[in-house]
Amino acid sequence: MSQLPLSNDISIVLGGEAGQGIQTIEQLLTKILKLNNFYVFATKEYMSRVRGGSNTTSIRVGSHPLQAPIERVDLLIPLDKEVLPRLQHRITSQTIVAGDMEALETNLKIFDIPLKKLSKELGSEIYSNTIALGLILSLLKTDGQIMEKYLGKYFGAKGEKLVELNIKAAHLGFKHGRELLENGTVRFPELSISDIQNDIMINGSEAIAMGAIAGGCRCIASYPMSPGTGVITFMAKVEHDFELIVEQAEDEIAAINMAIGAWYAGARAMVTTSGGGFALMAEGLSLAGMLEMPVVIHLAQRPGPGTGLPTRTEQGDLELALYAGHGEFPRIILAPGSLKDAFYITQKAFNLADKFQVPVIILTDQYFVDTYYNIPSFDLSQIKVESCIIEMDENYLRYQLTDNGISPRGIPGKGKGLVGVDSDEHDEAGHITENLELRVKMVDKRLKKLSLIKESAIAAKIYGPSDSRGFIISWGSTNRIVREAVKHLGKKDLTHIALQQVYPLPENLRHLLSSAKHTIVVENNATSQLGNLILRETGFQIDHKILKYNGLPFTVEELMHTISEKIS
Amino acid sequence: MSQLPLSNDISIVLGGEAGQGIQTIEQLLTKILKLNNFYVFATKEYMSRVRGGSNTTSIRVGSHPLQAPIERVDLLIPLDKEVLPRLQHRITSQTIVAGDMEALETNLKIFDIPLKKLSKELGSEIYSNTIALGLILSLLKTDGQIMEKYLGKYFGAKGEKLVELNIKAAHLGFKHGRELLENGTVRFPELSISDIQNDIMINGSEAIAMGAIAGGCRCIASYPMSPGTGVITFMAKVEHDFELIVEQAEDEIAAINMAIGAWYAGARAMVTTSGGGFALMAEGLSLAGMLEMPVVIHLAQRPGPGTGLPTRTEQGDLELALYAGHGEFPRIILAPGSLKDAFYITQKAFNLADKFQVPVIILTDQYFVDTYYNIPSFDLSQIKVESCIIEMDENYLRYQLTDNGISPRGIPGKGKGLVGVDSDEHDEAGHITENLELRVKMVDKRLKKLSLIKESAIAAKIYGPSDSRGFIISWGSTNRIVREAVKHLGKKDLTHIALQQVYPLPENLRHLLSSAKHTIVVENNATSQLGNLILRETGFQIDHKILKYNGLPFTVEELMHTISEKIS
Amino acid sequence: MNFDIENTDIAWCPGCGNFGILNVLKRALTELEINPQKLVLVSGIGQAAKTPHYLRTNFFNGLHGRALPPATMIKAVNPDLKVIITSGDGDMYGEGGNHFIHAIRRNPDVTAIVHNNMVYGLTKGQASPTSQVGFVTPIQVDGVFEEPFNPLAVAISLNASFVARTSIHNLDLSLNIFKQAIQHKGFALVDTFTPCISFNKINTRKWYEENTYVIDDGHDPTNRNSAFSKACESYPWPLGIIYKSPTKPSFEENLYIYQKNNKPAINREVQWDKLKALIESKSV
Amino acid sequence: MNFDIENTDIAWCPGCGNFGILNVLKRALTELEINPQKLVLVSGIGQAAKTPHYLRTNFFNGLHGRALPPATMIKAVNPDLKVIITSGDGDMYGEGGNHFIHAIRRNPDVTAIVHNNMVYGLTKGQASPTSQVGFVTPIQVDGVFEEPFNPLAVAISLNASFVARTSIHNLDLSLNIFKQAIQHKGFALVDTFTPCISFNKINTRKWYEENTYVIDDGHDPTNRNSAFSKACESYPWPLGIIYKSPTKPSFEENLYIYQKNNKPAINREVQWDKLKALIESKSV
Ligand SMILES: Cc1ncc(C[n+]2csc(CCOP(=O)(O)OP(=O)(O)O)c2C)c(N)n1
Ligand SMILES: Cc1ncc(C[n+]2csc(CCOP(=O)(O)OP(=O)(O)O)c2C)c(N)n1
Ligand code: SF4
Ligand code: SF4
Ligand SMILES: [Mg+2]
Ligand SMILES: [Mg+2]
Repeated sequence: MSQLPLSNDISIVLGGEAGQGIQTIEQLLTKILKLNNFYVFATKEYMSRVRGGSNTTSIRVGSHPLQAPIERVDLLIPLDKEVLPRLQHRITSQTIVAGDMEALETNLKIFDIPLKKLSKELGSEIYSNTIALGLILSLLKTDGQIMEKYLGKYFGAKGEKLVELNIKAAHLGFKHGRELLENGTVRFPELSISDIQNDIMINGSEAIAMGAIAGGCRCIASYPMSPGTGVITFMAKVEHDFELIVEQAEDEIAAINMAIGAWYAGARAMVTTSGGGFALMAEGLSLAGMLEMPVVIHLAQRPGPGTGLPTRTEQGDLELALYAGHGEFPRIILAPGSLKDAFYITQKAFNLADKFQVPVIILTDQYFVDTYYNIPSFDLSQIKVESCIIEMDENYLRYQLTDNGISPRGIPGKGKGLVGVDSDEHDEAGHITENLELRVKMVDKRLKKLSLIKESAIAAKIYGPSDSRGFIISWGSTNRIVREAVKHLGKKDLTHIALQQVYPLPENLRHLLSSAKHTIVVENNATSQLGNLILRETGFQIDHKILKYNGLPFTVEELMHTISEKIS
Repeated sequence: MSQLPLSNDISIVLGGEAGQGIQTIEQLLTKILKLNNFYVFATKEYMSRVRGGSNTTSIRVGSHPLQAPIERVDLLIPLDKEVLPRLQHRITSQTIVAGDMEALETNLKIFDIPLKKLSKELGSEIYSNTIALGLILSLLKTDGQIMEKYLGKYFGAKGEKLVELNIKAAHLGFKHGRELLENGTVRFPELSISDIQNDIMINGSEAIAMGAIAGGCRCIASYPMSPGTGVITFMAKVEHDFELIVEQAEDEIAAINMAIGAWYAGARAMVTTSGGGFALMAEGLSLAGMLEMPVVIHLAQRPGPGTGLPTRTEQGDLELALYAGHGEFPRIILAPGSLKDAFYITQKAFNLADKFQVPVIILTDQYFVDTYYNIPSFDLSQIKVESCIIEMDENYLRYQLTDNGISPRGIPGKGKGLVGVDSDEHDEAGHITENLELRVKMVDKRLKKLSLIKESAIAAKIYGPSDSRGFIISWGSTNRIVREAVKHLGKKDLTHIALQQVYPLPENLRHLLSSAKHTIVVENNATSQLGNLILRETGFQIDHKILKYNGLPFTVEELMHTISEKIS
Repeated sequence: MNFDIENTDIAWCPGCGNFGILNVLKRALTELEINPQKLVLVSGIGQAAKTPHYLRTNFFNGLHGRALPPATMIKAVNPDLKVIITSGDGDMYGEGGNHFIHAIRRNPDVTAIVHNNMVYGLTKGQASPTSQVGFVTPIQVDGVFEEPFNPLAVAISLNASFVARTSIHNLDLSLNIFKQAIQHKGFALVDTFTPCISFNKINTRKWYEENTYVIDDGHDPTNRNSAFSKACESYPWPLGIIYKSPTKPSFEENLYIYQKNNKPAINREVQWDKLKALIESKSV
Repeated sequence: MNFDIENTDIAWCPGCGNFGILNVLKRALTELEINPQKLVLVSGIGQAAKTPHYLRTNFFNGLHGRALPPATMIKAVNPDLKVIITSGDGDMYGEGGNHFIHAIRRNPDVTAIVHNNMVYGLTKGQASPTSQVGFVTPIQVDGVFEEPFNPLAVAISLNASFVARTSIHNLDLSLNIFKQAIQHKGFALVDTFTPCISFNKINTRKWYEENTYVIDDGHDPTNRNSAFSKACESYPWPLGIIYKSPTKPSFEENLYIYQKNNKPAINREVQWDKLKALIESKSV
């Protein structure tokens, strides 16, 4: 695959075994780069094992916002001998590989940095990583002071001795880097800096979790499942501050039923899971449909079927999200495309659930939750918790038949009424009924809400004119990757439609499609589930499908390539 | 609603509380009518309670095959005072109502048959039902001898005394009937008879269960859930004769996993359930997809969402069946339209599952499983158990990559090989893999099977010319009702397409649609799930939808009416 | 306190033991002066699970087998509510078996009244986990052969905080036990024998009368070993409070949010300042 | 019998207790002369559940929590196979809790070896049902407070037919118990303590050594009450065969099809004549 030429960003890849500490270098590196006022983007791919295996983190550093992975590797730091063979297809003559030649057992031409030896000189092998860190930071011409300061802070808790040795190690690497720069063997473009002092750096899980907290979420019940677990873990970490109830359920069935119970009693609640766990929640989803109970579900997709590839990515559960649960009832499916949007959309998910009394599913995936980059801090002044809970009077009826299908929602103990909810078909008071005329009214009531929901669908982002010859459509995590690819391609007649709500489809998508000529859909799955949905919902048949399902996200270059093919 | 005029069939409705013995009269009546060489059709609607409530059985008797319910009631026998108000909308001036005026507390003009009083004269109230039976049989001008003989057989086991009294009771009713006939107050058309001596009379559950046995099913594991339970109950009844393993699982999750285990080890197996139970099986369905393990699932639909209306009917789980389970894998969905087809299609389901190593879902519904009528006996010579299990050699690989995606299936202990299956993505030997190129090959392998599956899809039944102006499309249990309605309408330019396989859609449907002008879909649900599927799969947009979702099946008259409206 | 509800068409068979349970429950609630507005009855699906429809109070009638998870969380987010579960033997020990185990481990302050009729009533007579060996049904045509589920023994093995059995033929005992269970802090299980007159012709009211006895004061419900051996008794089956584990904190008490402050979770608000600080902390 | 498999990249952390279990299992199978072609290893998902990939035999590696239902039916349709389940504590007692209960009630002739490391290993360190009180994890930030699940006590309360515990630091005991469990007819549970060196820094190999003891011959495993009290012991935890219920028929033996004839179900054919007769019987 042809690679995006080196422009004003530099791509660094760290590779090694699980447990070898790449995560530490990654964290230090990205933080320090950001402190240097560079834009940073990091994404990882890893095997399903706790130790060993071969994992990589790809980091982009640049002078403008970066939000997508690329194929090109400018600087590769392999910490283990598996890395080089695995990344072979991404290494070109332009790639700088620096590492411990002895440990890597390679005969590729690489810059030998005897990490182990140098580290031992400091008294132990554990400083190898910090040396590598220093090396990278110097090759990127960052400020040694900032590095030193941050290392001091980071290792501070572990004692002065460690701080000192790590700083020494970093400077050792820094020195090696400077030599490479000075003798001209390594030459990266000069990156200009911007003031991104106040930018925050978070990953997808954190964006979702913070959005949930901002959405008034008070309770999360879940069963661990990669890649959904990050959200509950983050919420557990901050549960004291935010007075959350964080409960690990015995299984996913319990989790969804707990969350529904919490909403019934008046607390906003969510669950987080992956495809297999969500499949187990299908009956509970239908329960929420029948009870007209709000509930928010974060579904972080991974490749299936079955256990599939637990630590990889895929957009393969859209149809499951769309149709899970028996019987007919409305739902909302959101799919944030950027970290910023993930925060606001998750926040909004709670308000939507509350307003329409339906389940709201937030679809992300492993790529999305594990990826991070810097973005401006969130503006809390533009959001609020819009609770629709009412104070009940004596004659309160939970399922009162209303014009728009929405019945005011009371909670037990608030006011004089009583709240009865029932999974059987029920009357207005929530009591079981076999009156078949009432059945029809209740079905109509539930389904009627869909038209209101449609009206408030989150509009797709449109990049380009609405009368383009070509439209390229993407959803969720793939949006930013397509965005960058399309930008680089620079075709005038190509408009990108980036969906952040996949069901019901937003009006602006329908509108654009009504005059579209040439369409391409890009999806991280094998069967084009969004394409199918668009066809089903609008009758519009997509011309071309760009699909990927090997467990990895798209890269910018790959998309530039395949998109060019499809539009030529 | 206008009613179908009385032609050569008579419609009888029995109504009463649960536990009042309508089931007994129904059984006796339909059997005796069949022995009189009349065609018989019976369907019931009942409340979700063991005693009390108000239930009805509708029986059609005629001189030609009857396979659909009608609105018209020619003879109504209410055994309880709830019946008349509930059936009010179906009673016309033509309807003959006969019953115990005192018990019914009605002021409708009815033929008073003092059942209770007459019965008491025989020594007990329990003979009321038999008196009513005799009454009906005489109004239909059946043979008293046949009645007598059958009653003798039926009550035989309970002792001579009871036989005698019941025969006496029946004759009492018979006499009353004859009086009504003789004084000309009741006049039904003369029904001609056919030789249907060898016809069998079964309901939907029995057709499915017998089809499964004929399909080589050796094991059924299920958790009770109406209306799916009938199939396992029938299989339990005959388990000794057919050497079946019939297991009530602790929940539906166990059931599907047990069935998958049975297939793995070499026994054909099935589960039977309804929507809520099927929702719980979604993860297991995905497991079957990943393991490429055959499995047969009978999903008898009832109105949802949630617990819904447990004893009513709906075609509301098509989309659930289509998309349940995370990840992407092929499946087959069958929806028999007649009892005859239910037997052959279920039999075939096991061969299809075995051949393609995919889950096969048989979609029926409460209406279908509880309805019975007479049909010619099955021809066992045209079916066989086509097992695809091979004897393994030493180098056996369960997931050998082949051209058509199907890997020969071995079972443990048969031959020299070993059988490894894994819900993770796996290599050819079934071992867990994280090789992402192999991942792609395995996805392609699994999905590739879909084209073979498409080729062997069961063709839709086509009634009418292929170049009609109008096409009316139905699926599953609704087929026969639409069939009769269309027949009565007698429009030349209207062709009926009756689907018995809904996924993948058969070629002949695609073909017909490619030139279709005016299309109507008829479905027993609120959102037109088949219409959506057709749009998604063929891009063809159905013009009109006739939908019903009050928990009852369509009736012939109702369809004649709505279809006329749509085509006029 | 009036828990009566008007114009209700009760779907149970005349003579069903569930009527007795309903009445005793109403009486217990009335005598304990529980406010219907602060009470939530939670149930799954089955004949027993219809109980909440026949009382005037808040109710959550969820899915078959799934009464405990919502009940646990209803109580957790609003500890001011009284939460009582009415469930069947299939609902609680069959489909709901996993929640039964883990709810006991959590020990939420809720009361579970299990209408144990040793059969699946609503679905017309299949075996339940508590059906006795030999019980013949339309599915178990040769009779049940699985070891019957002994809810008391299992609950004791999980160190449940309150484990009792009653039989609805004994109304006084039932009232007494219901009241104690409702007042108990923590998870209280009351396995309640009750006849299903339509589908269980073996374990009838008479059978329960003849095959149960009320345990006497000699039994020490705080001794786990002797409680276990009591729980394993059968023919006759013991009735009474079999086990009470030494005061255990409830699930809600263990939750961090209630440690300093007992304001129900539902009345708490987003901590905007802390959130702002949290977000900003991500800038380094 | 050679159960070794070549070229396998074992995904466990170096030093994980699972290696010990794998080796002891291989040795037990070899010593018992079990034919790999007639053996099926069944597992769910988790680190423990990967075991079947590291032996040369048939295997069914299904879903998380769902090892027992397929195992039960594999054995039922072909009793000629030996069926062994390798599962984790989360797999078996958490997600799979309901199957655990009901499989014990059925008593299929299978052996369940539970790698009990008191933690969720594969998903990186959350509490499992057997995690001890106070165990701090990324989700249980204030430490576990739920009553730990005691698999032995629960199994005994369900009258399981064979209940044992071993700890992999004691290889001889483990071998001995594995062998007895595999030879036992009926459901055999072997809860096996094993260290997760990556995520459980409390219950280490050393901890297991210090906090367990091997029960002596004085213990009568056929006495349910004393077995229960033994099972409830902790600090130190007893190792050995805790309970064996008096010979109970297995699930397969109870099935009607094997009552007269032990031909495996998989070798039986459609009874066409009987089917014809059945169909024809519907003509009246
Ligand atoms: C998922 C699911 N499976 C099965 C059913 C059908 N079902 C309803 S109630 C019931 C069992 C009822 O038995 P029990 O809980 O003992 O209550 P009872 O009617 O005896 O009071 C079953 C199997 C269901 N509603 N949902
Ligand atoms: C339905 C479902 N939920 C969750 C998971 C994620 N998951 C995989 S293994 C596991 C727990 C592992 O713990 P344990 O069973 O104790 O095994 P260990 O790894 O400790 O050996 C979980 C939660 C899954 N695969 N499927
Ligand atoms: S079927 Fe049994 S449990 Fe149900 S209402 Fe009737 S008697 Fe009661
Ligand atoms: S994480 Fe724990 S259980 Fe898993 S392999 Fe490593 S040490 Fe073993
Ligand atoms: Mg019951
Ligand atoms: Mg574990």
